[in-house]
Parts: sequence; C-alpha cells; structure tokens
Amino acid sequence: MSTNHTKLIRATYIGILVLALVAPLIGLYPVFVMKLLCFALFACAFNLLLGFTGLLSFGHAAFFGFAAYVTGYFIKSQGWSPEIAILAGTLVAAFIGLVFGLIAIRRQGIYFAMITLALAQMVYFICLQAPFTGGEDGLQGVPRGKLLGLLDLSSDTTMYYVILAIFVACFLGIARIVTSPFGQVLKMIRENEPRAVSLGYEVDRYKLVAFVLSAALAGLAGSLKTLVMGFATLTDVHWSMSGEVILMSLLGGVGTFFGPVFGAGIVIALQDLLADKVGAWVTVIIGAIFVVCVLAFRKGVVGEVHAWLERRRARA
Amino acid sequence: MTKELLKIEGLNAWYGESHILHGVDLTVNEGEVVCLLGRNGAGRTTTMRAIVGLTGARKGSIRIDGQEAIKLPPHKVARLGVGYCPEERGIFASLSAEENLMLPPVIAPGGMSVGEIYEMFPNLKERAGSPGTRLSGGEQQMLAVARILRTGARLLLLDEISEGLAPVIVQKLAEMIRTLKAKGYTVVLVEQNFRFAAPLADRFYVMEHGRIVKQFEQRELADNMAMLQEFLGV
Amino acid sequence: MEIFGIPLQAFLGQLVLGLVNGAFYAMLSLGLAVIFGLLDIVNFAHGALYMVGAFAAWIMLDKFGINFWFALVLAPLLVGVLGVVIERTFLKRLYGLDPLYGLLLTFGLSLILEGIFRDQYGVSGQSYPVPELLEGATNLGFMILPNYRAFVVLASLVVCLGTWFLIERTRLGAYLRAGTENAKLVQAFGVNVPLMVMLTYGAGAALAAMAGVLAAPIIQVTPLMGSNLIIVVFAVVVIGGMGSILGSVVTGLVLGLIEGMTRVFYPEASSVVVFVVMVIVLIIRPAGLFGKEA
Amino acid sequence: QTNSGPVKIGMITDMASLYADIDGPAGAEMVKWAVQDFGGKVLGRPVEVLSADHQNKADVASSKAREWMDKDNLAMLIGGTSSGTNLAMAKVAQEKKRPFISIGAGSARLTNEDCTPYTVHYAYDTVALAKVAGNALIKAGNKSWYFLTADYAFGQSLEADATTVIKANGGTVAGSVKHPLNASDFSSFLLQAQGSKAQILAMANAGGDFTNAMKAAKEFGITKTMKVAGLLVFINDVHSLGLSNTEGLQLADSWYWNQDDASRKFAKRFFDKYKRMPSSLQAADYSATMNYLKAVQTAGTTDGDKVMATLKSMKFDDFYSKGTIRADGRMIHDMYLFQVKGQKESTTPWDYYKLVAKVPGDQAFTTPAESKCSLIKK
Amino acid sequence: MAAEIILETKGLTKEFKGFVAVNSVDLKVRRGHIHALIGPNGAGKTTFFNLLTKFLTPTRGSITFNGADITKEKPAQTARRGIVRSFQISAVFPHMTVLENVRAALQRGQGTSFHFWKPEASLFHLHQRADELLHAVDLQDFRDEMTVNLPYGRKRALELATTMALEPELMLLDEPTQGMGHEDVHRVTELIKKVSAGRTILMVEHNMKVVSSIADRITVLQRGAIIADGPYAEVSANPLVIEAYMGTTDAALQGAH
Ligand SMILES: Nc1ncnc2c1ncn2[C@@H]1O[C@H](COP(=O)(O)OP(=O)(O)OP(=O)(O)O)[C@@H](O)[C@H]1O
Ligand SMILES: Nc1ncnc2c1ncn2[C@@H]1O[C@H](COP(=O)(O)OP(=O)(O)OP(=O)(O)O)[C@@H](O)[C@H]1O
Ligand SMILES: [Mg+2]
Ligand SMILES: [Mg+2]
Repeated sequence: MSTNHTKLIRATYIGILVLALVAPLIGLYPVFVMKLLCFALFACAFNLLLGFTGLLSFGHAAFFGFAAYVTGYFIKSQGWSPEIAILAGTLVAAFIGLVFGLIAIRRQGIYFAMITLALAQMVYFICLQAPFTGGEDGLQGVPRGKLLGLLDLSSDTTMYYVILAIFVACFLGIARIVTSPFGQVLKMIRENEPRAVSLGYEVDRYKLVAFVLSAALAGLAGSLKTLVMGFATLTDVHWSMSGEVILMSLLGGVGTFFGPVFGAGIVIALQDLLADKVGAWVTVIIGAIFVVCVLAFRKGVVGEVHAWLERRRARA
Repeated sequence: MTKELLKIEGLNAWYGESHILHGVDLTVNEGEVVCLLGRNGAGRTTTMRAIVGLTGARKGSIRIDGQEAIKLPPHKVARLGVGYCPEERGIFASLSAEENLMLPPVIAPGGMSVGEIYEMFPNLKERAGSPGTRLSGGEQQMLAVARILRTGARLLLLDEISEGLAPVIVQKLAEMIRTLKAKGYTVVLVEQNFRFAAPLADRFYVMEHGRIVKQFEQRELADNMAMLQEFLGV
Repeated sequence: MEIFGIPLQAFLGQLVLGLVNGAFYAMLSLGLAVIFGLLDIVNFAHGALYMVGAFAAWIMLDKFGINFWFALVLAPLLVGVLGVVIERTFLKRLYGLDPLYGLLLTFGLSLILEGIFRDQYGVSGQSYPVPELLEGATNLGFMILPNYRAFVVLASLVVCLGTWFLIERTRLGAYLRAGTENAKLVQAFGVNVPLMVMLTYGAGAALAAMAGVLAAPIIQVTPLMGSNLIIVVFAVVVIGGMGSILGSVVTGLVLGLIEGMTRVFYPEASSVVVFVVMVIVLIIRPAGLFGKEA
Repeated sequence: QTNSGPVKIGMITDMASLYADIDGPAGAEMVKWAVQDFGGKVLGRPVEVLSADHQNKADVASSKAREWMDKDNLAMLIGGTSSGTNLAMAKVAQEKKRPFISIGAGSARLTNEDCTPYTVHYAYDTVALAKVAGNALIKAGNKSWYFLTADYAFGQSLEADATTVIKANGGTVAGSVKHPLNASDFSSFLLQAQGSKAQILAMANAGGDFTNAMKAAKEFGITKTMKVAGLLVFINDVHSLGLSNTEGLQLADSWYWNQDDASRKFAKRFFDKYKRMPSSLQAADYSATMNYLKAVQTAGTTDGDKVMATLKSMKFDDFYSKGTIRADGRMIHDMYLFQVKGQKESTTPWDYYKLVAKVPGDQAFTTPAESKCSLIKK
Repeated sequence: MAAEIILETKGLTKEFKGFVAVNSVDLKVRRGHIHALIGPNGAGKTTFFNLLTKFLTPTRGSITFNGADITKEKPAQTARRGIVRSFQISAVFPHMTVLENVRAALQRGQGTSFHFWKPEASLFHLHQRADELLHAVDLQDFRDEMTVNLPYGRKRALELATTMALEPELMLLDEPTQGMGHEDVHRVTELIKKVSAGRTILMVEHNMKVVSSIADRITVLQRGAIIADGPYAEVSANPLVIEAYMGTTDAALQGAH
C-alpha cells in the first residue's frame, strides 16, 4: 500500500519534470515559467526554514532582494560573468543570513518573526539609499551574458533550461538536507527543543546553519531572478515580498516538498492574471486568500492532498 | 435520603478524531468520596475533563445536581458548583502564587478562607509572592489543590493530587480529604496511589479502555483485592 | 547654549516633538501588547484598524458632521465592534493553534481592509481639521507647540496608564493574564473566557482606532497610513518585550524621543534608528527590555 | 510584425496603489477615449486597448509587456506611473522594437543614461520640475532656499537638479534636511527648516510624504514665514489637502485643466465621468495616444522603427501642449509654475491654481549639451 | 581515592532574589552507586539537578565531575561529558517514531549531525543498537509507533532508553516513577537497577518503596541544605528526617506509597 503511495508521488514528480522539460516546446511562455521557477525556489528555501526547522522568518525578502541587487551590480557595473555574479549574490545572502541569524536565533516563534522583519527592514532602507541600487528606480538593464563564457543566455530557451537545471538541483538538494542527519536534528528541535538540548545538541547552531542555508538559497533565487528579468528593484526587498513568500508556502503546504512550488505557481499566475482584470481588488483578493488558507486549509493544497491520500490509505 | 450529585450515563468523549471514552456510567452521591482506578491511559483523566467540558466532542448525559451539563461550556459547568484540579496542575506562570490562589472566582459561599489554606500548606504562604511556575513541583501541586478549596465548589474533581508530594504532605492531604468529607463536600478522586486512596474512598470504580469495568464499595475492598491485583498490579 | 552644535532651544523643541510621536507609538504598541499578551496573536491588522479609526472620524465629520470629540468616543467604539466581529468570525477558530496562524490571518485581514479603503477613497488621502478648541499654539519659550499636539501626549498617557492599571492591578486583569496561558482551565474555574477574549480584542482594536482618531488632525488620512507605521510599532513592542504592557508604553515614549534626536543629528537614519536600537537591545537582552526571560 | 488584424495599444500603470489617483484606471480610460475620438480605427484596422496593473512591481510590468508583445503583437506601450516599472518596460520595448511612451514616470534616466531609440518620455521629468521651479522662483526674487528632501534617488535628484539651477541663477541653498520615505511625522524636520530663515522651503518629495509635510508646515505656521514650493505636486494632492493647507504653495506642472478653453472642454468631459478634474498625466495619456495614432496614420504602418521616425519628425499641437520629440525621446514642451489660490480666490470647484510663469520647453528640460544619451549627436 | 568519587559539589548555592533554594550543599556521589536525593517539596532537589546540568548557574560553589571543574560549562557541554538527565515531566519527540527517538540520541555520537549533504541512510546502522535499547525497556513491540500514541508509562520508559543511548556515566533521574501505575513503577524500578550496571545514578524520588529497594545511599535535603546522608536504614531512622519528610513513624519504612 505504502509503496503505491510512493509510486504515485514519484510518478507525479516525473510527470511534472517532463512537463517542465517540454514546456517551451508546447508554447508555455518561457519567461513566465522562469520567473515562476525563481519564485518557486525562493519559496522552497523559505519552506526549508518554516516547514522543516519551525522558524517563521518575516524577513526573507532581504536575502532574495539583496542578492538580486548584488548580482545585478556585479554583472552590470563590474562586468562579471553571470555564474560568478550569481555565486556572489548567493554568498552575500548567506552572509546576511549569518548576521540575521546570530541576532535572531535566540528567540523563537513570533519573536523570531518580528526580529527578522525588523532586520529586513534595515536592509530595505539600505537598498533604498545605497548608491548602487538605483533607489526606487531600481537597478535596470542587467544583461544576461554568457554562462561560463560559452552558453549565450540571451536566448530565452537556453536560459530556461539553465534555470530549470539549477532549480531541480536545488529542489533535490533541499530534499536531501531535510532527510540528512542534520535534517534529523532539525526535526528534533522542531518537536521538542529542550529535549534536544538535553541530548547534547547545541540547538542554536543547528538553527543557525539551517537559517544560513535557507538564506543562501533565497539569495540564489534572487540572483537568478535578476538574470532572468534583467533588473532588481525595491519590490524584491520590501517586506510585502516576505509576506508573499509566506503566502506561497502556506498556500501550497508548509512542510511538504512540493507545496511551495505549487504555491509559487498559483501566486505568480494570479498576479499575472489579476494584472489586467480586477484593478483595485488585487490586495483584497490576496488578503482573502491568506484568510481562507489559514481558516480552511492550513495544510495547504499539497498538504491537504497528502492528508487525503493518507486517510484513504488508512481506510483501505 | 441520598442525593445523586453527579450522574453520568453513556458518556462518550473524543480528542480530535480519537475516541477515548466509550460509554461511561458513573454516579456520585452527595457527601461521598469516590475513587476512579485504572491503568495509565484507561481514561480517568479524560472522564474528569469531559465532566468539566474540556475534551473535544462529548456525547451522553452528565447531570450535576439534577441539571444536564453535556451541552454547557466549561464556565457554566463550574458555576454548577464543580471545582476541578487538573492532572498537569495548571499553575499560571504570569501570576504569583498568591494570585494563582485567588484566581478562581468564588462560585458559592462556604469555601475555605485564605488563612485556613495557608495553615494547611505553609509552603504556599512562604512563597506567596513568587511567580507560580517557580514553585517546586510539589508546591505547585499543593497550590493547585488549595486553589479550588477557596471557591465554594461542592463537587471536587481531584486528578492525581498526591503525585510528587513528600510522604508528610500526602498524609496531610488525606487528612484534608477527610475534613472535606466531614464538611459535606463531594469528592471524585483519580489516583495511582492506591494506598492513599483506599482508606479514603466510599466507593470505587475501575476503568479500562474508556469504560467502567467494575464498581464496588469500601466494605467490598478486601473481596476485590485479587481483581485489583490483576488490573492494577496493586 | 548649544548641545553638540544644536541650539538648546531647537534641541528641546525636538525632544517635545519626539514625545508626541512616542505617544502614538505607546498607544499603538499598547494595543498590540494587550492583544498579544492575552490572545497570543500578533495583530498585523493593528495598523489597518488604526487607519479605519482615522477614516471613521473623517467620514463622521464629512458625511454626518460629527465633531472630533464625539468621534474620539464613537470611532473607537465602532472599530471595537469591528474587532469583536473579527474575533468572532476569524480569530476564534485559531485558538490553540500555533500563534503564527494568527499573524498570517491578521496580515490577510489588513490587506483586505486596506484594499477596500483604497478602492473607496483612493490613496491621496483626506484632510481632517484640528478641532476648534485646540487650534492655535502655545509658546513654550523654546518652541511653539501646537495645542493639539500637547493634547495628544496627555490623552495617550491617560489611556496607557488606565490600561496598565486595569491589567496589572485588577482581578479582571488577573483573569486576562491567566487566560493567555491556559484559557481552558480558567474557563473551567467558572470564568466566561470566550467573552473576555472577544472583548479584549475589541478593546485592542478600539485602542488602535483611538490612536487613529488622534492622528487624523496631524497627518493625512490615507488607506496606507497604518501599514507605514505598523512595522515600526512592531519593533517597539519587540524592544519593550512582547506582551509587556508597561514595557510597550515606556519603550514607545522613549523611542519617540530617540527618533526625535536622530532627526536632529542624522535625519537620514531616523527611520532605521528604531531597528538599530532593537538589534542592540536584543543582543544585550534577548527578551526585550521589560520582557520576562523565557 | 503583421500588418493585419487589430492594432493593439497597451497601458501598464499603477491601478490601485500609491499613484492610482493621478493616473490609474482613469488614465487607461483616457487612452480609450483618444482611440474612440480618433475613430476607433487606424489604417483601416480596429484599434484595441489593453490595460494592466503593475502593482508598482517592475517584474509584473516587464512580464506583462513582454507577454503582450510576444503573444498579442502589441503595437505600442504606454507606461504609467513609477520610474522603476517604466525603466523595466523601456528595456523590453527596446528588445522587441516597439514604441514605448512613458507618461507618469519622473526619472530623467529614461531619456538620459537609459535612453533607447523606442522610448518617448512624454509629460515631465524631475529635471524639468526642478528647473522650472528654480528658474521662476529665483527670478521672482527668492534667493535663499531650504530643502526638505525625500532620502532616496528621486528626492536627491530633484534636490541636486534644483540646486544647480539655483546656483546658476545666483541663489543660495541655506541647507537641506533629508527625511526617510513614508515618514509620517514631519514636525521635527520642519522645525529645522524653520530655523534656517530661508525664503523658500522646497519640498523635494511626493505623494504621501508631500501631503503630510505640507500639513505639518501649516500646523507649525511655517507657511506664514516661508514660501513653500512643491517640486512634484499633482492637483489631486492639492485637492486632498484642501486650500486651507496649501494656499500660496508654488508648484511646477505640465498642464492645468483650467488653462484654456480646449483644456476646460476636455476637463469637463472628464469631470462628468469621474467627479474630479484630470491630472496632467491623464491629459497626457489622451494626448499621447492621439498623437501616436496620427503618427501611425502618417507612417502608413505600425512598424516600430517607422512610427518612431514619424513621431520624432512630427510637430504636436493639441490642448495638452505644443511640442516636438527630440532624438533622445524627450518630448519638449512648455512647462508652468503655478501658485495655489487662497480660499477666497477660488470660485468654482477645483479652481486651484493661478499661473505664475510659463517656461519654454528648451529651458525646461535637459539640454542636449547636458544629456548623457548616446542618441543625441553632439 | 579521587577516582572513587565521580561527582562532587562544594558549597553549592543557588539564590533566587534573596530566597535560598540550594544552600551550601557538599555532596559526593560514588562511582557505580544509585544515589537517592530525597526531601520535602520545595527542598531544592530539582534546583540542585538544574545546577548540575547547567540549566541554572550557581550563585556560589563548585561542581567537579571526574576530577574536572565543570562549574562554568554550558548545558550541551555537560551533556557531552556524560552527565545526562531525564526530566520530571516526560520529554520525548512526539511526532517521531519510538525508534527514531532513540536514534536521535545515538546520532550525536556519530559526529555527522551537521552533515546536511548525507542521506538519512547513513544513520541506519544505528538501528541495531536502538533496538537493543528498546528491548531493554520492553518497548520492542512499539518500535515503529508514533511516540504521541504511547501511554504515559511507556513514554517514561522510552525516555529512559533515550537517556541510556547517550551512554551516560552519570544519570540524573528526577522522579522517574512519577505518574505511573504500580505495574509501571515496578518495571521502571527494575529497569533502573538493570541500567545502573556500569554507571552511576543520582535520582530524586518520593516513592520510598523505590528508594528503599534500590538506593545505595541517600541524601536528604531540607530547605536547600543537607540534613542527613547515609544508607537507607540509617537515614530513615533519623528523627530529623522522619519529622521533615516521612511523617508519622509507622509510615517511615513503608513509604506513603
Ligand atoms: N490530548 C489528547 N489527545 C489525544 N489523545 C489523548 C489526549 N489526552 C489523552 N489521550 C489518550 O486518551 C487515553 C486516555 O487518557 P487519560 O489521560 O484519560 O488516561 P488516565 O487514565 O488518566 O491515565 P494516566 O495515568 O496516564 O493519567 C490515552 O490513550 C491517551 O493516550
Ligand atoms: N527559578 C526560580 N525562581 C524562584 N524560586 C525558585 C525557582 N526555582 C525554584 N524556586 C524555589 O526554590 C525552592 C526549591 O525548588 P525545587 O524545584 O528545587 O524543589 P524540589 O526539591 O524539586 O521539590 P519537589 O519535590 O516539590 O519537586 C522552591 O521553594 C521553589 O519555589
Ligand atoms: Mg490521568
Ligand atoms: Mg522537583
């Protein structure tokens, strides 16, 4: 029975991957899918923290957005090649994550959320005022360049497969982190922190590592986004972006692997659709989704499907 | 004429989706001390919580002093004269020991005065100003019991109150229950500590898997020792 | 006389202005602290309720000719009722769950409220006049202080002290505090906890609305006025120690002052200074200035 | 690009947020009006108008633009408010070789370092606002200035541009105080301004920051001792603040509804529908669309390059303005300095401004010599 | 003789805002002993444990473990030295299986706990040892059960197994039989005896039956200070102890239980 279940999941994943591979061929709009993948990666990074470590960060936009700026700056103003600039963005995000973590990690739950929010706000102000970010105009016109000096990324199709490859690698990486010995400790911390301490685990360090990993991945997502879209703006660092990534995870299913990807898909598609249809009601609709999610399906879409499958299996 | 202060019929209770009580029937007369026995997980605590209305869903009938309470929210049940001392003590960290003691509203006249309580538990007097959860495990237990003696509740539900207390204090508690009984209180005791409960109770109920499997009176105690041995390893 | 190159007069003037802002922070963070302390919910909708309070006052004046003084009572009442409705319809379903859900739900609510007002009234905002009685200004010698601002400080102090007394020194307050820890048990003692919680949220909402009404004559009434402020107020609450009533009031006032000083010495930093203070405080005292060590 | 099927014009702007009042849905409607008034057809093909809300997010704006150009074969794009989104759209338009007319954005970068052959910057920019206010006020004898500046790129460039003009005209800058974005309380900044004893208090900020600063200036009596100049003020801001708060305020704009009969006629039509008067941006939306359609008519094609060439060779003359489009895409037209009337002077609803000075286009905008745009041959 | 003494406290004191909870305690625990700490409620037993495991910092005094001064160390450090405590309230990971709970403790010794790139399978070799431990506490049948679903007594047993997995030299047990039915009390008592082989146990226990049956030595605390110390027979006859703790004399040997 249980193998049936796993088989079903595996089949779903393979199906989605195949779909992703042929997406540009069947007329799905590559830039849109790339943007979606970037946000999906961002949401997965966020979920690594919320879903698998139990820490709600309300400041993830700082990593995403700042890395976006860093990558953009190095490509545009310093002429770095894309892979180095992305790496730089990721590392800077990891570093900010380390700083945030050192300050925030000692508190839990709501406190942690509030502290990360406030810290991210500082990063926002830095981005608003620092000369290299272009203030509220944003850092614009970042060329995609050539990957490793070979692969010309200005073609949407090439870019698409690069992004897809990175995304799949990160997705598998996150799955590995969660099940690794390290992931086991994270689980213990989530379950019963004092107990983990008494078993001799220095929980703050584990949380910090998880936080930095999550920040780095969020940064990677931001860097890729700059490369895809060609710009980085204040929207990327604003706290509402942190809210959005929470919404993505929540909608898809916190603590599930595929949930955040799904959630990102819905949110991005919705933004795209709402753009020409409802006007003033965008925020109202997004707000309503939050409310409905929290009230009606806290497990998220993917989470609810899992639960449904579980129930069916239990009955069978 | 004995009055049935608490009469439970066909009580079913759930925690979320798990069905814990499967039709409990139990009667407590006014002025009686009744003891619920059973193994860990038999459902005694759940029975107590269901009476007060703290479980999830519940079905059946709970009559307190003749009044149906199955549909009442906890605060209305309490106002029928029920005092509940929970298994996990429920001491409030943000309140001082004394504030904890004074917290439950007086629901009927005739409760103990603070002076009497401090006389019974001198530790509490000494630690009156400390935050509630900074008291030692045993002190918290005393506080949890003391708290409901003030309210004037006539039906006391005491869950594992001798737990974690030094033998001297346990002896005191036993005296206390005798005193309460003499004053006309009605007490439902849930106890692991059989030696503590045995001499106090007028009647015993034995629970197993969410059902009452046996009931007998104080004078039948000796006859039932073999059964208890089997059920509880006493 | 000068202090760090700033004339003493200007310096004092800035201090007083800082206090006025502090009064707003105090009132808002007070409401947040009350709600957080008692319901374990970080009320993200607080900024929106503040905004609704200000709009309520403006609509009352514009449509019904109700003056400031009546609005100061009516608007909080109205928003309090809105709070009660929110608690009954939404928050009620979240008790006992991870407090994070409360945060997310109220976040969603704030988006909805903001969106509705945006749709109805646009974003450029509405102007609310200073009540006649408080027009004009008083010369304090070192500065000219508009009477209305002096009134704001006074009003906020009265409200804050009253709330603090109610919660820390009365029996009702003890129920409230105990209720935050284990509502079920308090209820089992015979206290009508659901009612109490509902009224608490209503009261918190009313406090936010009152701050909104007080702010209306000073700043432009816009749908976005709340979300601009709320994050700073969150920081104030964290610095004060979440859930600490006294902490949030004192911190609110003090941060108003600190911010005022920054505006003199390094104005560019004035909106980050609160966060900088927060980081420093958290490094030294992770539970906040008045928070109880976990 | 095909030369059959409908000609599609797209408008992407802020429909619901910060800048929705000055442009927003009404702005999009103006585009539609222009199409209707043009006859609904050009080159025998029907004209369709698409519109979208960019929610002030550059990525939404850019994806939408890209999608329309790829999927709907969009012929021309109009950019509404917010510079970040416009800069992003300009890049997409350049890549896809479609005309892009930016209307609501203030950043002079669009026709400066970030200029493209396909961008037209139609209504105003920060340089013009600063130059107009600076020039006209100094000529009126206001030599010493104090700035209240929003501390980010937009405010800083406004201040810098104005400072250049002030210095060039023999004025002095007594000081400036920078305030953070969305500062709700301005009293302490204003107290510092008051201490400066300058003649002009120049507000280099916009939107909510401007309105709150203005309100506090009135409350603290600063409007009595100094003249206030708003460097980026729309009539909607004045309306929401009310004349009691804004009386005497000086401001630069590209158009005012009550400036001549043609404008009044347009404004009346707008008022009948929206119960408010149009902003200069909404007028520009109409004007730009109309002129674009004329250009297509003249060029006989919707091909981006050809239409751009036609646009740059045309002379515009309508109720909004008279002007030409320079090689860098900058539309050169007259700008105005207005002063807000007192409550007694204002006789009809929305009768808010009186004209103080008219500044010819060649003096109002970045000169070719100052321009950093590679398209301008020097 | 130093090696004989595994743990020693000298003048160990803890004050809470002027209230002395632990008052200048000098205690020696011999290697291999089951050492019981008893005393009336609020005597300071849990506080004393908290000092040993570093959950609280002492106001004064020193703690020596295996000859090393550990007074200033952090909780996790102390745990790695081999002092492990079980809690007064049961502490498990509720949504992990029983096996995973034990593995969680075994895992620490692996040194791979920060290795976020290794697969979970790299921990599977621990299952054998985990099974042994589960067997020792009679939980083998519950191996794959979610821990939340265990009855209370089983959770305590699991906690004990987890604690043993850490191979502690010194185990601190705070009221290990609290909340258990007689059956379980008996089982846990046997269990403690069994696991005490090769290690030292310091335990707080109110159940005198348990204490009398397994403790090698007993220390009695009252108001934070030691009032008696010695073998059970000697201590239980001490009038001070009877007065402060046991209550009426006839209850003394029986215990209240
Ligand atoms: N909150 C809860 N959610 C789900 N199941 C629960 C909950 N509380 C108790 N149970 C289950 O209900 C059953 C009865 O538990 P209860 O606490 O009533 O037993 P008890 O007789 O009081 O035993 P104990 O000696 O452990 O206190 C047990 O199987 C227990 O696992
Ligand atoms: N953090 C604290 N702050 C203030 N007082 C405390 C604190 N911790 C414990 N105390 C006090 O110190 C005394 C000793 O408490 P401790 O918990 O050590 O007792 P104990 O011996 O374990 O008692 P029990 O057998 O009841 O568990 C108690 O009176 C308690 O109120
Ligand atoms: Mg129980
Ligand atoms: Mg203890």
